[in-house]
Amino acid sequence: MRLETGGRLIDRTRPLRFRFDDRWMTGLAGDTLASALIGQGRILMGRSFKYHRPRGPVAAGLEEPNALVTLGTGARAEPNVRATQTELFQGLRADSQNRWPSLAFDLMAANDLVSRFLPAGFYYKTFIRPRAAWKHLFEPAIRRAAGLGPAPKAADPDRYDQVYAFCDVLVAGGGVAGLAAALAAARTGARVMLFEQAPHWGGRAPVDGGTVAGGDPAGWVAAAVAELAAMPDVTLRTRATVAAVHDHGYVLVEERLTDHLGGGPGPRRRLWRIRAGRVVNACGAFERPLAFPGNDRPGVMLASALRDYVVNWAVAPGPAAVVVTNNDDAYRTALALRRAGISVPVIADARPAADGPLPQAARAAGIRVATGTGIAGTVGRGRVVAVQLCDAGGGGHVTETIPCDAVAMSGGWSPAVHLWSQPGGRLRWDEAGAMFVPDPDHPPTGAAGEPIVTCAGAAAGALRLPDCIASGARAGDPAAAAPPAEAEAEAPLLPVWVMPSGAGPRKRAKMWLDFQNDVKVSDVELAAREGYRSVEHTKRYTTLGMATDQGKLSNVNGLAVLAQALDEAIPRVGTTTFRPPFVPVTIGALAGEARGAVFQPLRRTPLHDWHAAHGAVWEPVGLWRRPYCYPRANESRADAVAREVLNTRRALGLLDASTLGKIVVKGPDAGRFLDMIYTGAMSSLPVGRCRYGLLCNEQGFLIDDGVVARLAEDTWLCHTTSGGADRIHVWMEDWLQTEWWNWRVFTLNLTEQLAQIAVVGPHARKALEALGGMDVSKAALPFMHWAEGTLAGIPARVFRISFSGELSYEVAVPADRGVELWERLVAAGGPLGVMPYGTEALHVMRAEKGFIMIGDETDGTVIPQDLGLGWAISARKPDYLGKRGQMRPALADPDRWRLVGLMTLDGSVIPEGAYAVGAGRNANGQTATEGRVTSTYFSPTLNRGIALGLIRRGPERMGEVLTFAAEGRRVQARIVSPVFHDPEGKAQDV
Amino acid sequence: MSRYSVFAIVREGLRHHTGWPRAWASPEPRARYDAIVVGAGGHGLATAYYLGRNHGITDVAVLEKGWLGGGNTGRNTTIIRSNYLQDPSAAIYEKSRALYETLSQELNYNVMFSPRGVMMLAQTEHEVRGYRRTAAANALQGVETEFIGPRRVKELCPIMNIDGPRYPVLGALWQPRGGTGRHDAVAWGYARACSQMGMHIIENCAVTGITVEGGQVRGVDTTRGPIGCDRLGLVVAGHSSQLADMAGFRLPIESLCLQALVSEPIKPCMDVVVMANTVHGYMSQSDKGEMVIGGGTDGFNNYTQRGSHHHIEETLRALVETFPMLSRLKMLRQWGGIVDMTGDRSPLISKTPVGGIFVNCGWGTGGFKAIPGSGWAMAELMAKGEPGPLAAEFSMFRFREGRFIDESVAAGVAH
Amino acid sequence: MLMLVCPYCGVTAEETEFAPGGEAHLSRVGPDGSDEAFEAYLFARANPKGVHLERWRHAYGCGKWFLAARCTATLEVFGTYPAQSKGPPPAVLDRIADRRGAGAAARVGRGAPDAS
Amino acid sequence: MSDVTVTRATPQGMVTLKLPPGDVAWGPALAALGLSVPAVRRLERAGDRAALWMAPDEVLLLVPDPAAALAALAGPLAGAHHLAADVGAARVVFAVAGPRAREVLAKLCPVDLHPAAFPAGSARRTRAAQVACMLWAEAADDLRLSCFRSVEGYVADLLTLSADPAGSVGLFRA
Repeated sequence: MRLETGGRLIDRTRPLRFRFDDRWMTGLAGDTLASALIGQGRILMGRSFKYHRPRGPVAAGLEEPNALVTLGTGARAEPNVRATQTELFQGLRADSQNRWPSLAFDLMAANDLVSRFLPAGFYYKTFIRPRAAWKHLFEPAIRRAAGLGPAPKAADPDRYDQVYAFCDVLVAGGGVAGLAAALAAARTGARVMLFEQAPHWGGRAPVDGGTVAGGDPAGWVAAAVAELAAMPDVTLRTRATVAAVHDHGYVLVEERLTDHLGGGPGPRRRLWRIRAGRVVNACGAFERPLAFPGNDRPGVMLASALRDYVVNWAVAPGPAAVVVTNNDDAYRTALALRRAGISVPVIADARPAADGPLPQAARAAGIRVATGTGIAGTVGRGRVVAVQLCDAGGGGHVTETIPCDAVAMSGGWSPAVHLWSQPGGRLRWDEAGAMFVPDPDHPPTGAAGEPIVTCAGAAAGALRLPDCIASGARAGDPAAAAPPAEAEAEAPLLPVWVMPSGAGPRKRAKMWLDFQNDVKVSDVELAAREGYRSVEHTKRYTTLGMATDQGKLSNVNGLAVLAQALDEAIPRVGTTTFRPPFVPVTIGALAGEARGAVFQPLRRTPLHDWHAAHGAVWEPVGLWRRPYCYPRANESRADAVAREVLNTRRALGLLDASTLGKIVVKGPDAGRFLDMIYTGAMSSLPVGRCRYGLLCNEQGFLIDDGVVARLAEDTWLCHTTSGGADRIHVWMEDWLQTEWWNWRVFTLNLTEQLAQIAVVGPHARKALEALGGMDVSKAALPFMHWAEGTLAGIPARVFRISFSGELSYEVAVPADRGVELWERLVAAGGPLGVMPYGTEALHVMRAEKGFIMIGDETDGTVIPQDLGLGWAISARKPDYLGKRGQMRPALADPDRWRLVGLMTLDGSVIPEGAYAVGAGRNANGQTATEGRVTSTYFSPTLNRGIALGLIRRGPERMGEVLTFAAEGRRVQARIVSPVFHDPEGKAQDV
Repeated sequence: MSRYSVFAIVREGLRHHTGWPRAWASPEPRARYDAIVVGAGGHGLATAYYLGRNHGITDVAVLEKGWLGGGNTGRNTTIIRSNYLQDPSAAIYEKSRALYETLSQELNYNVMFSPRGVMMLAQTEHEVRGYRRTAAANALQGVETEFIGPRRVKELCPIMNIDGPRYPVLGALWQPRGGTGRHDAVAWGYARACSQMGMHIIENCAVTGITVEGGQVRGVDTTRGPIGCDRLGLVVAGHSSQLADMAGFRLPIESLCLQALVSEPIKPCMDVVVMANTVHGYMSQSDKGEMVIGGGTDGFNNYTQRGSHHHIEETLRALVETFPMLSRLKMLRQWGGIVDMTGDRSPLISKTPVGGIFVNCGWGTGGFKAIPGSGWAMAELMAKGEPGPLAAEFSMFRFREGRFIDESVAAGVAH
Repeated sequence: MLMLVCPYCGVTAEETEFAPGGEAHLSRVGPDGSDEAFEAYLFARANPKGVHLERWRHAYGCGKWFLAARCTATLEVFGTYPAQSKGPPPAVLDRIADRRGAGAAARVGRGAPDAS
Repeated sequence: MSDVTVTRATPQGMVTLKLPPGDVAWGPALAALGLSVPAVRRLERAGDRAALWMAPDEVLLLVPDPAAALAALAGPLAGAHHLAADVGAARVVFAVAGPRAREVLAKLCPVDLHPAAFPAGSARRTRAAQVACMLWAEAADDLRLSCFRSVEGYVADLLTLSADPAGSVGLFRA
């Protein structure tokens, strides 16, 4: 119901329409969905996870475990949203979850009837037989019953923003402690960022009362915010939750930008990625429920939550509320209720006496205070209508039944230590407050081993207003003076973990600890009985604290019950680990801007647009896109590849080779260096000449290959594979910087500076001659030579090298003139029948010639000797990277699989990845193999299938026929030379 | 010791479950045992279990520094598969997978093995070739896998975006009998079975030293006193190097942090396990409804169980691109575990330079799926003093000879 | 996520600007070395739970390799220094001794940095 | 009038110069271009030329005519172990200017761009989202980002996204 007066956060002049399930209702601006529903008399907001019991809100903030809804519809529907944090807006639509067919009537609630047979971990003890039943019967049923909200169906249409930020002091929490900390720090000139998860500043203080600087806390809060806002190096944000404090002061904050407006033009949420010099954790504390029978019935709330609903939003479940407590703070709720005109028939206080100022004020207000009293049970279907009182120390004999619409419970408070504990801060048990508090002697530490988190206010265990605000100021600046503050004195609480303390098993099976996951006192005791005695075992066995609130309400109560069951002290039982995030973070915000076009960088060659304009189909090569082939109208890819191969072999082909790595190596020691990096000798390469080179890692395995050209006496140009460009440059620098740092060598990666075009085929020379400017005759530019000059007016370096076996030139020009050269070649090549060809034609042609391809013939386990590339290894060199590795027994083994050509007897193409079937089986019963296919293609040139493969002692077994197995078939193929086409190399010798 | 069954549940339900016995005993350590296994994680407990079951050795203590199953067994993403490329890997992972099929019945403890199927997406031509090769190898290894096309992928996992645009799904390596299990239950089930054989599982008992005389192990020093033995198995993923150091030798291992996370629970939307190597992430949905997500490891040595957050962001970026519906879900919890990385990313089940000491470690990011097979092979090694065929190739001395079992060839993604 | 100081740039940058490179101060074993020595060089790692000397490259910055002394159990960084060093410089060793005791410093001390 | 503009700068001539740290040739070489040697992570500008500190053994020269610059360098570098090369075609430069310039870059680069931490004349190699980049401040609200030519489109898309007024953050307000 909505109270006639009050409500500090609502605007009674601005009604808002919203829909919950199929009913339209009206709330007020400033409401949360939860307060609006309570205002409409709706307490039932959800169903529990396991037993599907009716659930109402138990809290009023981010710790809420029960009131979870699906917010929004269609592609913008978001499951598991806390109604207690959801700001109401015009037209809001929310749906209840985890119920069928309806929230009020949920058939799954049948689980509740048999709940005594579904204790913690029951599923470990049954569903064991018959074997197949788990997957096909039991598990599907459990999966259907489990889960909370529905899975989103469509792609998220919203955008998410991320920003990096840096500050000296980051304050988490905009209550009075956080504000005092931020003020104190900012006044020292520090760069300060202050984040508050709620839409408004001040935290609990404006609700709880007391005075700051002689006035209402709200007044001081407003002044503090105003002062901070005026400072240039202070950043203030509400609706921004500090989700995680990671190592070395890396802080994640999720800011809600448009949710409260029901959407907007900009990003929906922003993930702040902040490096903070230090963090002040002022996130407050969570009130603890009391574990009494029936404490999960809708209408039973935390005392502070009911206080919030009445004071902030002027709503309450009904005209009468009973308060049950073990401390003085809950009396504030009783007084607030009374002030709001809600009757409080009784305050049940478990303590033998309650004589502090607050209890006295309650009595003075005419409220009955029953000390030594607890609750034996609650009455009501779907919502509480009465409570049964009992002796707090007894077995639960009902002394009195009192009608009420709500129960405000308080079991004391637990500081929100998450941001302290996430990066490794330790806790100590505070006996007086019966709570875990940060242990200042064991703080989380940063890069220099310095403390990086300080806790302030309630998060540090300073629960009373004066201590709270003072510890805040100290945390901001040890020298700062705190504003004077006053609040009523409070008598110590009496730890109460089970109410009544003498309750028997039947009652203990009705005392909820984890409301969402339906974990009860009896479950924790069962876990202890069965030997799941570590707090982690108990958590995992019962699922205590594993709900979406991650145990904010249940953990301490649960481990206290466990400690009692084990007859251990609570600190000896310890806590479970606090893991990020503090509250769940939207995955979209973590993924950030990287969607669609900017999901990953896409590298374009200087000729990319030309390829696109001429119908290239692409192949990803690392982050590059390279033309796979250029299909013509109604031409298949395979046909296009065949055409490109044949045309290149018969006339003229152009290949964009710009992605190949081009690394300059220069200096007095460059030759000596390259002799170590490559298996072959590069220092002996004459200027003007090219040589094919292999690179191995220290293991001896082949990692890259390419043509090396000696540009000058002290300068070499090393070509690498496309994938190798960066990798090999880093590899070279690694050795130069960390091993041979006295060698005088510079390297420079020029890959992006140069466009490189392969001009290939019988007419290649004619094409270049047509451009004019350089003599590319056989005499002037023999095979494996290079020359520098000008082609078509473009400064160019021309390498006469070939990966196809054809007459072939690779022309390198500045990247910004690549298109110009390409188009000139296309024009000049027109009469010569020029066609561009793609990577697949390149692969086919090199395979026809038996040239290996890094990544096909190699896979990180292959050495050059396996590939018949011994000729590229200098025998004279005493050392090169990989030489020692290749000397090890397994790599020198004559039985290694080595490269051969393979031709199927029927001319077909061997399936990719096929293995050569050997004789018999190995010790593990696996079919023996004696080789595998590494490359397999249809060769347009030979008009049949060809393949390269690695076969045990392959080169010694020419002519043998082997059986290959893949895709359920067997294929017979003969071992042949890997050079299928033009073995004499006539084509390029012109 | 009572058997678990629906009848036992009903019986206990009628007396408020007051009659359940301890799942495993917590005895005081004796002065010596025939064999000691250090590490009460899945691998250690499975080793002990098969020592008793297969080799009749039940005078065994399993020493655990913290709480049973608290290492990587309790913090992994529970994927079970055996679609490995190399023969030795395929052999031990398939043995393991096969043992999982009947583990609940064997242990009388529901470990919830769920062969829902595992697919590894091929999103580049290179991956297509790689997974076709694996499928060909698996067929000869007796591992049931097939390479399936994009349409089939979409049928099996409707929430997936197979159209890219950046990395359209070109196919997948599909293992229908791969799946998931309940990680804690595996440790608890083995512990209960070991305890029923009279073995001693001793928690909160850290090994502080290893006694070696004349190159032969004599026992261990622990925080609960010295304990003698002639056979010592070190099965302590994440701390293998520390234990080896106590015994005076080094291992080819580096300890890295691997992270995982779960979303808030949602209603069932994904019935298979999906691994995507190119974009580096993998995901399944737990019986609770959480999307269970993992990615790659940090590149630097780390014992903190707290990884670097950018890996989480990279993994989620990748998965949101492949599963656009993920974007509006929330990350509920993230955590890290310390994994042993060997020189070839394959495990060690091996004799050591010290007589009587055996190591079982180096499972990298894929240990959970191997638990039963690893225990089976390790038990054989400890019982006979020599490796059987399953363990033969996993000697720690293979690196000296250059005999690698390199799986990065096919699967680079963590699992 | 780590913050490291590149000793060349002098810049304090987050981990994503750097690339890790494994254990530092390994001395290469070439063709003359034994199988055991070569195995130790490539595979046998100290992998300590404590002070670790390791290689990092300022991949997105100056591109230079440098070395760091870092605690693998707390992630505390005791200092970074140029890769052209045979061991940690005195300042780093002092910091390690100061934070982890002389024993820890002695374990990782490998003589003076290379001047050349 | 927008509070930030992102423009693809006209092609910029660039020369990479590498010399051993502290080599005597550093001064004369840069003097030959009318420049002085930039301090660590600094930009040295003289009219239409500038020198950017890249590494202890490397500067990036921004020059109108790379060929002429290389010729001018030849003398001072003679006999010195060095590497000098035209790299102008390898990179593109974006100018990000206006009051929001720093905030736009802060969305992409893990760098403290507070005017006090990155004043005019600062230069820094870092990361823009997933690619390497070079950042420098010509003036307080005139920043430049240079990346490799192959990822120009990626970086342009990112900058456009970051500059979207609807995504304004409000950092670095004076």
